[in-house]
This record gives sequence, structure tokens and C-alpha cells, in this order.
Amino acid sequence: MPGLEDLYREVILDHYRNPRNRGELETPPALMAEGFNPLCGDEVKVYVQLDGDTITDVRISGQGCSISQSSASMMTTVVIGRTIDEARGTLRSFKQMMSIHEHGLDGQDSALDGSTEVPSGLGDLEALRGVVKFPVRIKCATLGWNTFDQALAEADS
Amino acid sequence: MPGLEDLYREVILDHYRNPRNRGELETPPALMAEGFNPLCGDEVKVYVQLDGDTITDVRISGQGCSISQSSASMMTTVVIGRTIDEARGTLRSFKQMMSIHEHGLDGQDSALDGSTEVPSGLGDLEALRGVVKFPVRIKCATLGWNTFDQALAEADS
Amino acid sequence: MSLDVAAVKADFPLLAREVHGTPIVYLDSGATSQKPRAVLDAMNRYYETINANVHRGAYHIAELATIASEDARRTVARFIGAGDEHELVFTKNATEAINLVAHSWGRTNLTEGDVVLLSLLEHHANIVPWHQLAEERGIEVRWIPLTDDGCLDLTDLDHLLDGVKLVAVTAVSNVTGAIPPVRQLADAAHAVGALCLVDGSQYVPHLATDVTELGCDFLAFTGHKMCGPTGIGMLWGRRELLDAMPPFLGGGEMILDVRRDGFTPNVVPWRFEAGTPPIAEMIGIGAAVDYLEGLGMDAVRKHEVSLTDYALRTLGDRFGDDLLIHGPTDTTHRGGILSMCLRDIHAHDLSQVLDQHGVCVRAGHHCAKPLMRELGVTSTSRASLYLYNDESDIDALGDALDEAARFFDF
Amino acid sequence: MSLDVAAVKADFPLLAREVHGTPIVYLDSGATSQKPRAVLDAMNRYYETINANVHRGAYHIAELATIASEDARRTVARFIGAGDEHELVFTKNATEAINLVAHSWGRTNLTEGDVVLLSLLEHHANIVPWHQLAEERGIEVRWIPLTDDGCLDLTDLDHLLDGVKLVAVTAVSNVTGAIPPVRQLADAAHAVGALCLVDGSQYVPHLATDVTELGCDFLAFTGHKMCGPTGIGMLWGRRELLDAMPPFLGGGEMILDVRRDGFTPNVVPWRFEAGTPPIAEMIGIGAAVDYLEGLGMDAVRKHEVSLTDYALRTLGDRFGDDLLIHGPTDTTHRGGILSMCLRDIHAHDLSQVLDQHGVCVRAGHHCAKPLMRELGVTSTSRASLYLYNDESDIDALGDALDEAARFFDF
Ligand SMILES: Cc1ncc(COP(=O)(O)O)c(C=O)c1O
Ligand SMILES: Cc1ncc(COP(=O)(O)O)c(C=O)c1O
Repeated sequence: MPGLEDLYREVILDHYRNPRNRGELETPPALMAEGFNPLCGDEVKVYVQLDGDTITDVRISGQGCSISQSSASMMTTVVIGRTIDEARGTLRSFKQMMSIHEHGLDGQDSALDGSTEVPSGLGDLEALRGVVKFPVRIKCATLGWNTFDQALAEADS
Repeated sequence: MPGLEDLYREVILDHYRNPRNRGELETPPALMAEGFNPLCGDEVKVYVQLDGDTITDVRISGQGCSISQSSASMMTTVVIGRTIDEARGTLRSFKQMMSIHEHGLDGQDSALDGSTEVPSGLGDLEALRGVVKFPVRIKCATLGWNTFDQALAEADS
Repeated sequence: MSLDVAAVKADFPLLAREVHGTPIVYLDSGATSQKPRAVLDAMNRYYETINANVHRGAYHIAELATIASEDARRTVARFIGAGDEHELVFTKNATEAINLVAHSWGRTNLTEGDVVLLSLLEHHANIVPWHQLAEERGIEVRWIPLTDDGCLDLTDLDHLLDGVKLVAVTAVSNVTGAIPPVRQLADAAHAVGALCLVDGSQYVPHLATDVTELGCDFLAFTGHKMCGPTGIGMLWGRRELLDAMPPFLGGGEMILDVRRDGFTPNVVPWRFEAGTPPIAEMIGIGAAVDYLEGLGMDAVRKHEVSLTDYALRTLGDRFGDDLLIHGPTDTTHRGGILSMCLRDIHAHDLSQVLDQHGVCVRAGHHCAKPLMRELGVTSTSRASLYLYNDESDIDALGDALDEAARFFDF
Repeated sequence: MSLDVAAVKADFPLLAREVHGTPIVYLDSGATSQKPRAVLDAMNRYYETINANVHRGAYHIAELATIASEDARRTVARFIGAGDEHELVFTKNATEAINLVAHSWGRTNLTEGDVVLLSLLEHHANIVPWHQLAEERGIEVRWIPLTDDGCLDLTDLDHLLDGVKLVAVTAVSNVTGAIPPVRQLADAAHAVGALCLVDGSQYVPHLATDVTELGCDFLAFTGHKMCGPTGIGMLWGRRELLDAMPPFLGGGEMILDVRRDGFTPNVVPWRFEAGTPPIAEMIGIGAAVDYLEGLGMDAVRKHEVSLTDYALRTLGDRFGDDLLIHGPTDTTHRGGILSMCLRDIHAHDLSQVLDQHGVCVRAGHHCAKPLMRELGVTSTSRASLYLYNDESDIDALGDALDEAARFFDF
């Protein structure tokens, strides 16, 4: 039976209390996407500033629970300074970690044959691993990431 | 547990084997209505010839099971020669006899408070009383009658 | 007659279970109620002894299944004070019931510029079908505003009713518990030649219901919130209205005849029940109504009012301004629904901590986003009461809220 | 692997009952199947241990309910060979599934003069929704005729396909058991740029199903005919098609956002599942699929083919020309459905006598009136077989037919 300490790891609470990179960026030049968590009504806006292929800045606005806020906050610290491809690689790894129980709970990206391997190399983000034991909260953890992904998609189009 | 003999009384089988007043009448002057039993697909046409308020002839065409055919056949023998009002009285009595279990199985005329008294004075028609023990067959027994009623309704309009 | 809650609780198998090592405290009946054993037994009995398709079989168990399911229709019709059971249509849930009205009555009677008047208390089920009609037909969706305490603001009603063809309102808000004056709204609608649809999803399970007293033209409600199974909802409509409405879904059961070039629809209610009906679920909802009638709806309501009083009072005492409970404070004008915000702890986090203490509440927008925006929140934690809850459940909620306040105290 | 029918029979509680003092002989699975104990147990377990509304609760039993019901979606998707469970939409029955396509895809893609091509084998569920669209939009409903032995006459197919946007056919006739060449029809439809909807209501319960092999774009089927509960049906559709289709019913669950002035629909499949889903029923159909997969669909089919062979042979021997059984005689091209006429005894009378001997068959038009007219009958008595039937059931049917012939021998 998973307990609260599996979910609310200290680093998560820290990012929740002190979210990094909150705010907005001017659009354009920044890209922006808006995401909803249909379960709880949370809305998040993710702003992405690119310089060529490099992500030079990311800002988060909107409300959310500790999991969605801290996950988005950690994300900003990981992707700023990376290339789009690198960021997408991290996104994939993160979502793979989250996908263990996600199929069936998320409309966007689950497959019938969910792999059960947990990718490594996510740093602080691995603190979110406990979320998979609380399937309903997976959507919270991935909200910022999916919205970030949407913003990047605009760069392609 | 009701048995077949409750349903297939001799007089019923007799009317089934030898249906009275089968055929058609020219319309106009005769009135005609068409009825469906949505359960089995049976279709019946009832022709009614009036002279003023008096029913001078009734004819039945179409197919049906023993219950619907014999009920319609018996009906013709009872209503020919009667006034419209008299025929409607018999119709009411007959449907009351049939309504004991009918509510809920029939869309047209049942009430929440189905009376449980069985009217008398229906003559041969009382042989159909056993049908109420077979609720699905009630629609068979009333098909000709309801169609007759519809034909009469045209006289009003 | 008052409710013997201990006995009632014992009727519900799920309430005997534990979660995370503590007895469950189920406070989410606004989302779905638990089911008494009598309801499960009735459905099992159907499946084990008379399972057969209805209306079309001349054999014994098919007759018994037909009678049992149509008996349920009569039972439910009587429960809501309908004089004619043909006015009661079974759907899959309350949502389909409202969509049925929007498709069949709405698309026949509403044209561009016609107004459907909703309240800001509505559940998405009573919003989206009208938005869809607005997109498709250019009807206008207009909103009855709220007062500060979350009731309907009817000061401007005359003006709001201009051009209105349908007033569609909930009888109990699933967020604030507010009970709008449905009768007044129905009368006002009729006075301008409009109809009134009532969303009774949160009303019928909790208050004695009489469609004549409500004065409405349509009443939608749902089985799973009233001790019945999932997979069944109900639409009551006035007979003349239903009789004049075209079919919605097409298929078996709803026809009198089908030809290569067209079809002849059946009479009501079957006209609106295309395909194999939810037979076991009809029998289940019949058993649920029998169960509720056995307890008496007045006793149920009385119990819930006094429990809501207890909750508002004790939680107010314990948490003061730290705990915001939305909605009217006069419990005679509200249902047992408590939408809470504890300080600035997010509803998801709050309900997660509550869950660790066995306390089940709902976190989110409760499918009422326009109302949430009006209340200035994106989500709340909602505790909703029913006949099997008692003061110990409220106390457990208070204890768990205490724990949450401590856990997130930074 | 072959079927141990005695063991299978023992899994179905209802089959142990008697009617009129004799053991029941259930031959009406084409109308609805009996349910194995495992299915009832799964639903009871849900109600007794994890009953909660899905997708919206952060508490433990709500999570378990969400996982269990979404697991069922995956189970059913796999059962029909769908690579992506998001292609599987739960409805209330097969009828709603077809109506969903007619409303969402049909009203978006079909305009006046477009043709929907049906076969004369269709059930009303796959006729009336298109008639409704014909009335509303002026589309044309066109019919594939039949050969003398009740199969589809495809000699003129090229010509029939002119102007066709959708071919909608049953995979097994519920009256004659005929199995049309669905793959050929789907390929022919695609060749002219049309889509193909398959009504799998009588197919999925009886034959191993693979949507890729069928080659269709939509597949509708229904829970209660495949050992599952009432109140649930399924629509499978190709992902690109579903993704592009607008919502049908509006309400909770099917939205991402709702504002005063509009709404944003959810992704598939939830976009098409408005309101509280049939949760217990989803879990029930998942358990039904587990049950069927445990036996193996190839074994089920093999058993039914050999039992149909036995029936055609022994009944032919006993009754000769007195008993007309409609449909193809080659059992590799038909399902276990036997529509019978015994001399000129009306189907209602025949089935009534059969019932007195415990034999349950369906009498009527089987919701396929255009086909009945084509066959030149208003009703037939239909015996339909399933995995729990054996030769003794066929023998009992023969004995009861004998009695009926005697009873009505005048
Ligand atoms: C071929 C066929 N299609 C569709 C249906 C409709 O199924 P349901 O009544 O469950 O919607 C049936 C059964 O009644 C059927 O046999
Ligand atoms: C007020 C109200 N209306 C409608 C509904 C919809 O009910 P269902 O989801 O059973 O269709 C609900 C519950 O979800 C509700 O609370």
C-alpha cells in the first residue's frame, strides 16, 4: 500500500513551495501552449523561448496541485539550455517512467504494450517516480510536459 | 403454472380454423384501418361498413397467430349489427379483461392502477380470458380490436 | 420515522471495507452512491433465473423478464409522482436523458435566435448539449447569474426570459448544494410559453420528488446516484410532449414497422428506447427505489439536513476561516454537498491526504466549470452525504482535514 | 482444443433452472446470451469492493475502479484485434454504436444524394439510423439484394456502389445465420472511396474477430450477446476516423473545457462517452471476454459449426419438408441460427408450445422486417445456438416440435 511519502518526496515539496521559472514570456517571439487537466480543471501555460534549436528560456503560469506544479518546475530546470531534440528525449524518458500505469488513464500516448522498464538519468525528476503508484495523479505530473511538447510542436509547424 | 389448455380453448381453435368474416370491403364507403403487432410483425386490416350509427359489416384480412386471428374473428361476430356505442362498450369490456396484466406491456391504454375486476357478458370472448396468463400474447388478442377502434375513429373525424 | 443509520450502513457491502488499513469513510455520493445488497441481489436474481431479452419472446422467462423490467418502470414512475408510466423513458444516464431532449424536442422546436436559459449552477450534462445546439442551429444559451452566496439571482428574471423557449435548471447544485426555486422558474417559464427541464440528478436521490409539484415538463435523473446500478438513467416528460416528439436513436424496439423506404415509430416510451434496453439495470433501479421507499424519502431528507447542519457547525468550529465551504448556509435550502477549500491547499493534494485516512472525497471541477469560474476557483474538495453517512463520518473528515493542514503546513 | 460443453454449461447459473417442470433448453442466444458466474462475480466484486465514479477521483477505490474499467477497454480491444485501445468506445448497446456513427460521422460527411449501401440482411439497428438520415438529409439508402438461398447477391456490386459513401453490413444475419463476405465488401467500398461499417453483433460473440482481417472501418457489437451484461455496447473505429469525428452526446467526461460560450471536446475514446460510463458493465464485459478467451474462440466456433450441422441433419431427417429452415445449408458459411417454419403453424403458436416443453426460441420478425418481407414471411421461430448448447438441446427441440405438430394438427 503506497503511502504519502512515496508521492510527496521532499524535493517535490521544495519545487512546489518555490517554483522555478514561473511567469510569462512575450509571444511572439516565444512559443506558448495551454494545457488542461480535465480531471481537476487545472490549467497551465508553458512559454518557450528558442534560439535556433536551443531552448533558451521556459516559463510556467497557471495553477495546479503540488505534483503538477513541481513537475513543471523541475522540467524547466532540465530543459532550459538544451536543444529541442535533447528536451524531447528527456520528455520521452519522463513519460516512459510515467507510462507504467498510464495506459488507459491518458488519451494521448499510451500503447497496449506498455513497457515496464524505468529509464534512468532523469536526475531530480526521478523523485516523481512514486507518482505511478497513484495513477490518477499521473495526469498531474505530465500536464506541464505535454503542454511543453505542444508548444514545441508549434516550432515545427 | 398455466398450461396450453388455458390458452388454446376449443372455441379459439375453432375460430382459428374457420375464421368468420374474412375478406375486404370497398373503401369508401367502408372504413379501414391497419394494425401492427410490433412483437411478431403480424399485420391486420379491419374493414367496417356503417349505416348511420349501425355497424352493418366487418371484414378482417391479414395474417396472425391463432390468438389474434380467433380474437378478431370472434369480434366480428359480436359487433356486426351493433351500434358504434355498443361496440365500443364491448371493446372496453374486452380490453378491461385483457388489461389485468397488460399495463407495462402495451403502450396504448394501460393505467397505473389497473383494475382487477373481470367484466362479464362477453360470451364466447371469455374463452380468451386465459390469455392474460400469457402477457406477451395479450397484444395478439387485442390487435384486431385496437385496429377496429382505429377504423371507428375515422368515422368521428 | 427517523433513519436507523447503523442498520442502513449494514445494508451496503462496500461500507464494510477498509482502505489503507482504516475503515472507509465514503463521502462521494454526489459522484455515485454505494449500492445496498438488495439491489445487487435483484440484478443477480435476474441474471441467474430469468435472463432473457424483453418484449419479443413468448417463452416463460422472457415474459418474466419483460414483466420485471416494466414493473420497474412503474415503480420509478410512481416514485417521482408520475401518473402515467409511459412518461418514463430509460436511458443510459442522466446525460443521455438531457441529450434526448436536446435532440428530439430541441431540434424540432428550436430555431436560430431561440433562447435556452440555463443557470450558472449547471453540470456540464445540462450545458454541453445546448452548446452543441447553439453551434448547429444558432440558438442562444443565456445564463441566470448567481448571488454572492451561490444561489440564483432572479431579480432580472423577466428580462432574462425574453425570447426563451426552454428553461433548463438543476434542482440541486452538485457543487454548492444550492436548491434553486424550481417551481418558481417552471411557472415563470410557462408564463412566457417556454418549457422547463429540470436536472434532478442530485435531487431525486435525496428529496421526495413529485413532478406535479415541481411543475416542470421534463425531469432527468440517473440511477447510479440513487442506490441503483451504473448504466441507467431516466427521462420523465409530460405525455403530450413525448407523444409529439420524433425518435432520437433508431433501431429495434423503437419501431412499429420498418420498410425498405422508411419506418413507423413506436409509441412512447419505447419510441425513445432503441435497441436492447438495460434490462438488469431497470430491475436494479426498481429495487433501489423499493429500498429508498422502504426507508421513506422524508426520513432520508431529514437525516441529511441534520447531518449537513452538524458538518457545517463542527467543521466551522474546528477550522474557522481556514476552511471555506461554498454555498448557502441555510440547510433547509441546500443538499448535503460540501465543497471545501482548506487554506490554499490544492484539492488534489487535500483529497490525497484524506484518502490516506480512508476518507473519500472528490477533487476537481465537478463537471461544472462555468460555476467554478464564477466561484473563482479551479477546483474544490467535495464531500457529499447520503443516507448511510453519520456524524462519525463527519468527525473522521475533520480529523483527516487536520492531518492535511499539518502535512502541508509550510 | 475442443469445448467441454458439460463444464461450460455448469458455468451458467440460469441453465440449471427448470421451466414448467422440465429443465430449461435455452435456444435464444441470438437475442441475448446467458451469463457465466465469472461475469456476475466480477460485477458484484466491483459493487461490493471498489464502487466509485471513474476518472475523477484521487482516492483509492476511485483509482481502482478507473483502472478496472479501463483495463476492460484494453481487454476488449485486444479481443477484436485492435492495436490501440483508444479506438474502442463504450456505448449502451450496438444500436447506440451505429447511431453514433450515423450522427457523428454521417452528419459530418454525408449530404443530399450520397448513398449508404445496406444489405437486405440487416437488423433494424443498421437500417433505421440511415432512414433517419435519409429523412433529415436526403441521403439515399440502397439495398444489396439476396440470392435464393439468402446470401448477398453481389453480381451487380460495381453498379450498386455508384455514389456510395458507406457500406454498412452485418457480419452474420440474425435471421438466417448467413455470413456475408465482409472483407470483399470492405475492399470494394474502399476501392470507390467509401467506408465500411460492420454490424458484428452476431459475429463477435461467435467467431474469432480481427478488425484488420475484416478490413472494415467501424465495428459495432453488443455486450449482452457475448456472455456480458446488459447496458453495454461497443464501437470500434479506425483512430484517424474517430479523431476527426465531432462529439455526439454532450456532457461530462467528453470535454476538456466548458465555458459559458462553448466547450472543447476531449480526445477519443472519451469524446464519445458522455456522462458516467457503464462502469460495472465495462468490468462485466471485460470478464466476459476473459471467459471467452479462456475457452478459445476457435473452439467456440468449431463447436457451433458441428452443432449446427447436427441440427440441420437431425431436424431434416425428422421433419422433412414439414420444417423449413431458412438460410444457407453450408455450415462453414453460416452461424448457429436456425429460423424455422413448421408447416403453417404461426411462430407465436409454435414457440408457445415449445415453451411448455422448456424450449426457449424466439418468435417474430427478429427486428429484420425488410428481410422477412424478402423471405415472404411475417415471422419465424428462431433457435440460436451458443457455446453452452449441445446435442441434447437439439434433440429436445426436435421432440418439442413433434408435440407442436401434433397439437396443431388440424
Ligand atoms: C445483427 C444485430 N445487430 C444489432 C443488434 C442490436 O443489438 P442491441 O439491441 O444490443 O443494440 C442485434 C440484436 O438485437 C443484432 O442481432
Ligand atoms: C447535477 C448533475 N447533473 C447531471 C449529472 C450527470 O449524471 P450522469 O453522469 O449519470 O449522466 C450529474 C452527475 O455526474 C450531476 O451531478
